Amino acid sequence: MGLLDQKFESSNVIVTSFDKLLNWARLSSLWQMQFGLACCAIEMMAASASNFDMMRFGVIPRATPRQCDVMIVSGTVTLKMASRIKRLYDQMSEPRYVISMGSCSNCGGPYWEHGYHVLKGVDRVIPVDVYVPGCPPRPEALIEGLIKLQEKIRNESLVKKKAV
Amino acid sequence: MAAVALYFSDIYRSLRSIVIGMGVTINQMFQPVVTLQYPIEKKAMPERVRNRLYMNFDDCIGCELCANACPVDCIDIEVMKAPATENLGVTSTGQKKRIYVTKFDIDIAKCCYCGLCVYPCPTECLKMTDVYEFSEFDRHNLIYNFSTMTPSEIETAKGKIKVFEEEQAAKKAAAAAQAAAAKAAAPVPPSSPDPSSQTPPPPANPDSGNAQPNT
Amino acid sequence: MTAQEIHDIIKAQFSDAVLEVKIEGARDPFIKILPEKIKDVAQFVRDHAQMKFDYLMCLSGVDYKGKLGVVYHLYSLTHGHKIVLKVEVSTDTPNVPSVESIWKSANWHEREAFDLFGIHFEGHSDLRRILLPDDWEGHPLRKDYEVPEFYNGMKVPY
Amino acid sequence: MIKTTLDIARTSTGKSLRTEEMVVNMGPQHPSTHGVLRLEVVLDGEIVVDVIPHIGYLHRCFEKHCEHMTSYQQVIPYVDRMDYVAAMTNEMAYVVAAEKLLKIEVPERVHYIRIIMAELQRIASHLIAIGTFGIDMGAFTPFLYYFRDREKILDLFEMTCGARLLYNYMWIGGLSHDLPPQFVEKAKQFCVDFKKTMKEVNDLLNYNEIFIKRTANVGVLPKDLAINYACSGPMLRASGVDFDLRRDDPYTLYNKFEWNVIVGKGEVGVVGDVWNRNMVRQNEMWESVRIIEQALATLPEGDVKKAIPKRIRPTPGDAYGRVEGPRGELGFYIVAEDSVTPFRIKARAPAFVNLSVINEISKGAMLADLVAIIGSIDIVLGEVDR
Amino acid sequence: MENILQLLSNPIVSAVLMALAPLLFILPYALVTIYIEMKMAAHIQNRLAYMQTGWHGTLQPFADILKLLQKEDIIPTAASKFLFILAPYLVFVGTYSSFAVLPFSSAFIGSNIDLGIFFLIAVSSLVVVGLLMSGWASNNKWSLFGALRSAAQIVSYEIPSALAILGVVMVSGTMSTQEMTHFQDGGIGQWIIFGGNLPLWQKLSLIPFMIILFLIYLVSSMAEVNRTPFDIPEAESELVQGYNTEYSGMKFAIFYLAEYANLFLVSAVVVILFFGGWTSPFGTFLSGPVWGAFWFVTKGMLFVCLNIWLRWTLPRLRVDQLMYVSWKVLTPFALLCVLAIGLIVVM
Repeated sequence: MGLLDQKFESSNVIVTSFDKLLNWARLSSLWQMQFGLACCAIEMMAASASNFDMMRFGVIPRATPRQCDVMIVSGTVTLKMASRIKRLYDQMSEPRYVISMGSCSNCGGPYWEHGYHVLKGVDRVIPVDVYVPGCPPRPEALIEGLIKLQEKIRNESLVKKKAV
Repeated sequence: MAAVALYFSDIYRSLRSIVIGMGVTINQMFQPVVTLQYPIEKKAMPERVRNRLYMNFDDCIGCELCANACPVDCIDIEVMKAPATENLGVTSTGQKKRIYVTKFDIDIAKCCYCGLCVYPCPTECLKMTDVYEFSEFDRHNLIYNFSTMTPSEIETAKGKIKVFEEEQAAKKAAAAAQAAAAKAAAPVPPSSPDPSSQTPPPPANPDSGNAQPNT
Repeated sequence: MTAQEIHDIIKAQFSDAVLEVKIEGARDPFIKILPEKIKDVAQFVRDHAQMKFDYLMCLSGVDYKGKLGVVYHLYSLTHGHKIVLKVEVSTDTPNVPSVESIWKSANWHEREAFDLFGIHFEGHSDLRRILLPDDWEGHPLRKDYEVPEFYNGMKVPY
Repeated sequence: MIKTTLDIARTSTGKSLRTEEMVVNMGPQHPSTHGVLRLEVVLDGEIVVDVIPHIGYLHRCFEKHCEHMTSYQQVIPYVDRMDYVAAMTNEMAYVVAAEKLLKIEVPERVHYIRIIMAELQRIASHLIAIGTFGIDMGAFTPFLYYFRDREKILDLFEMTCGARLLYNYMWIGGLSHDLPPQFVEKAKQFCVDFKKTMKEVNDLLNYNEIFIKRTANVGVLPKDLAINYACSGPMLRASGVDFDLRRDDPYTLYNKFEWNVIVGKGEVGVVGDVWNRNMVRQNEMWESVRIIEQALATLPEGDVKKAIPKRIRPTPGDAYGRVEGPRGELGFYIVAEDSVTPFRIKARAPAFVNLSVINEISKGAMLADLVAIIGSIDIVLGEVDR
Repeated sequence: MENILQLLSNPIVSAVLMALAPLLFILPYALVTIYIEMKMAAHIQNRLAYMQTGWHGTLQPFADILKLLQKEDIIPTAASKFLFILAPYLVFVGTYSSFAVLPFSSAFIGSNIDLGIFFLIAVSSLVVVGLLMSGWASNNKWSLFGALRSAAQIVSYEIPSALAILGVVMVSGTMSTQEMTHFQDGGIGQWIIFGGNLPLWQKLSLIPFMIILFLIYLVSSMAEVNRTPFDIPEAESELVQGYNTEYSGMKFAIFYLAEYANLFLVSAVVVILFFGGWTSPFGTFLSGPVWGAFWFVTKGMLFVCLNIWLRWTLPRLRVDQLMYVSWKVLTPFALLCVLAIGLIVVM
């Protein structure tokens, strides 16, 4: 992880407020990985476009996984694509988050039953933080998922040593 | 010479189109923004909007038409035929409930929001709402259990059915014995018009469902 | 040109290749061709001045339960008429001559039919799987296809 | 004689300077592949020597699912998801094929509404196509202008059928809903507003000199090659073939309206280049607006659900129905046996066929041109892989 | 107190302090510019951008930087480690050292050397080395492409930009940036774009050539900072992120910082060369060392905004067209202008 990760033993006022500051930075500058898979990608584009404008939350699409914080898995993950998704996730630098957008990446969606080439849920290859249901979810629903993710980050602690 | 003319006209056209383009963008800069600031302001949803499925369990008669209509099979229903003696109440549309619905799960994560399940429902208990904010940290929370029957209730229901079935069997046996006796007595026995025989009647079929007043 | 006239011309040229024809009552009139002859027929109908079927709309593989079929939907941009050609082969030896050299668009369609049905197109320049990964087993659109339990360590069924 | 670096290199190594071709993998995650297309590009410096497309990263087994449906109606949500940018025209293609199979006649109002929806969808789809094409060219702003206007179309759709992207609106024999009360008014308003944006984007992008320099004479697809590859839609028309299914193989009631087929003329380059493909799309939107305006003005009354069959069980046989989708000829080949389940449905996806030509037209182009060519083909991977 | 003064008077300490001074400008400036760029882009596109952090998202750049600090610093296994680490710093140093010769006001300049503008041309080319290094060391084909394109581009555009500077040097008769600014002191009419403080007929005949030179410099400066329409080294739709594809965390932040610092640098050079540097447009009104700094930064920011405006308007050029513009359009015109200016100045 980054420069400041797990450098402090105990928690005190300074560490806690520092933690809050860092969490604030992380949650308000979630750079999104610019890749789309299927239908949901169009709604993801719509969410980044003028009418919904995810950049209000500091979400900037970046093309390279190295500079991204959040991967929005937007669409059906097929078995052929799954290993690529895994690799992209591995290439992302910590701390990284995953939003699973839409039915398909949640659990295979409409293709769960007979989809011989569909991965039934992206959580089978990478850990997922927030599941946004919908087929495809409205841009607002995606933003709501993002806010959920921000809540999750707000309660994290990066500075303190993790209790093992 | 033509090449020279082309050279200069290229430069001229490039500069001109750049200036025109800059004019368009600067003009747009002073147009009002169109952004909907989502968590603060929300769009009014149109009437027909199709988002999260809602199911009014009180009205469900357990006909399974919605599960059949669903193209992705995300509705999981388990039913038990209630004894004819048991009164399960009526739905708001006035239809008598005859079936215990022990399980009515909608896996909203699989749902494709096509709305095909809404149309065949005879009691209009299934509908698509305008709720779209229901993301979860855990996928299993997206399986919605609509059945209000608790396990103990299911057990009692099972018990009741068992008792009823036994009664029915006994009745039938009695009837059969009677019939045999009657047969022995009379050559032409009257056919027993017992409506609640052991084989359940087919649950409300599509056409009868459509016959309900639903518009 | 009507389907009947097209059939007559083909029949006159390839009397033994035409197996079945259905024009009346069919939604799209079709001519069933002997599989070995399909390439010659295709070449003929494309180059024949009155037919000029220069546009291969669609090439579909079909599993008729026990038999595999290939259906060619042809259209002529010059004359504006269409015809459907069909061939049927057995599941054990599904060999059909490739029409890739006649209509380039058949290239990917035939690869798809090979991928999903296992129909072997003889003379195709690059007959590889197109949609599924190269190490996939089986041909999924056959009616008797069983979904594998695992693929590369990933569980396939729900 | 002055020795050049090359001469020095030659004399020092004893042989000519060796250059090597480089194989670059473009995709499946790449900003300009419009989804999960993977291209294996062989490059000599910046020059493209060979392109090998690999598809199937979004193969969602559409055709297998159709064979498991319990009615023909249930296929429609899956059809929507095939070409998710133009769900309405997909539905249109499917219902045209299914109605041909079932020999259903639908009321006139249904035809009109379908045409309005299909043309609105065509505009929405072209907006994405041109917008993302602009991004490929490095112009980000027109994309957002077009998305802003696309949102208005989506609002119209949402108000009509309740969904923004995947509609399940056209049913076999009819429609799921009649038009809502304010629809006609709002659609008319949209047509008026939209013309302004189109003009603006023409200024900003399509007639921008840099854009023209980037796209004219690039990726030229000759007429005969386009036909042999069975390209369709804007791709075929940009190559100078005057062919549009709406006019030449009419379905529904397109021949009732007055509109033109847009053919690439090669205003700034040669016919069949990337600029023409883009421009055909741009101009088609004007024609779509014309059709919508006419259809709205003469919308007949009627019941849109009258012809919907209660139970669909066709007689055995097969039918191939095709419509002019935004990307080209979209066809469905349906084989039916005596059952409520479709026996086999094959989708003839225009993008699938159009994409197969990429190898031919991108040889010798530069890497940046390759991006332009992909953008101009306007692929939707959901449709390519199905 | 005395100790501190003594320490300050130590030449090494004072040099270090002077060297750090531009950093005090660059860091806040970069944060502000990132904010301005995003907001301007957003409003051009009818949207809002940053809204959630602070009032209208004003704290967003801080959040970005703080977040980048926390990010894992990945060095790919196959990368050439030393060069990979060195590259971003080299890029930043190239830009940063050029700030030494920027006259922020009549009283403040890092180093008022005689060959100021020449130093600037020479040192800012160091950026190329850093970019090449980063592209090569990343062991990524896209990065390599980006680096090579960038090298070709920056080297080509050095020529027209140097020629444009040469024209100005001929008019002002000095290569020192501070002297050049003094030459233009005395209000808007004295700016070099309007011929400087030469006799009237010379001024009038110089104006067209100066405007052309200004455009040439503007275009080539845009190319040197890799911004649209000349952003082919990091062309997102072609090369993913170009040379910085493999960089994450703080190293990427330094690239980011260098890009914005460079943006100000070239804008400042435009201001020094053509628009009077720190001089007030109203002659002696609102002039003085402090006002000078104000004018300098304001004018610089105006050109930064112009750059941003152009970036969000235009598509990107192709690599061969880029070369065409440099060698076949800008260079001949620049040569012509230099020739003409030489004739006018000599006469």
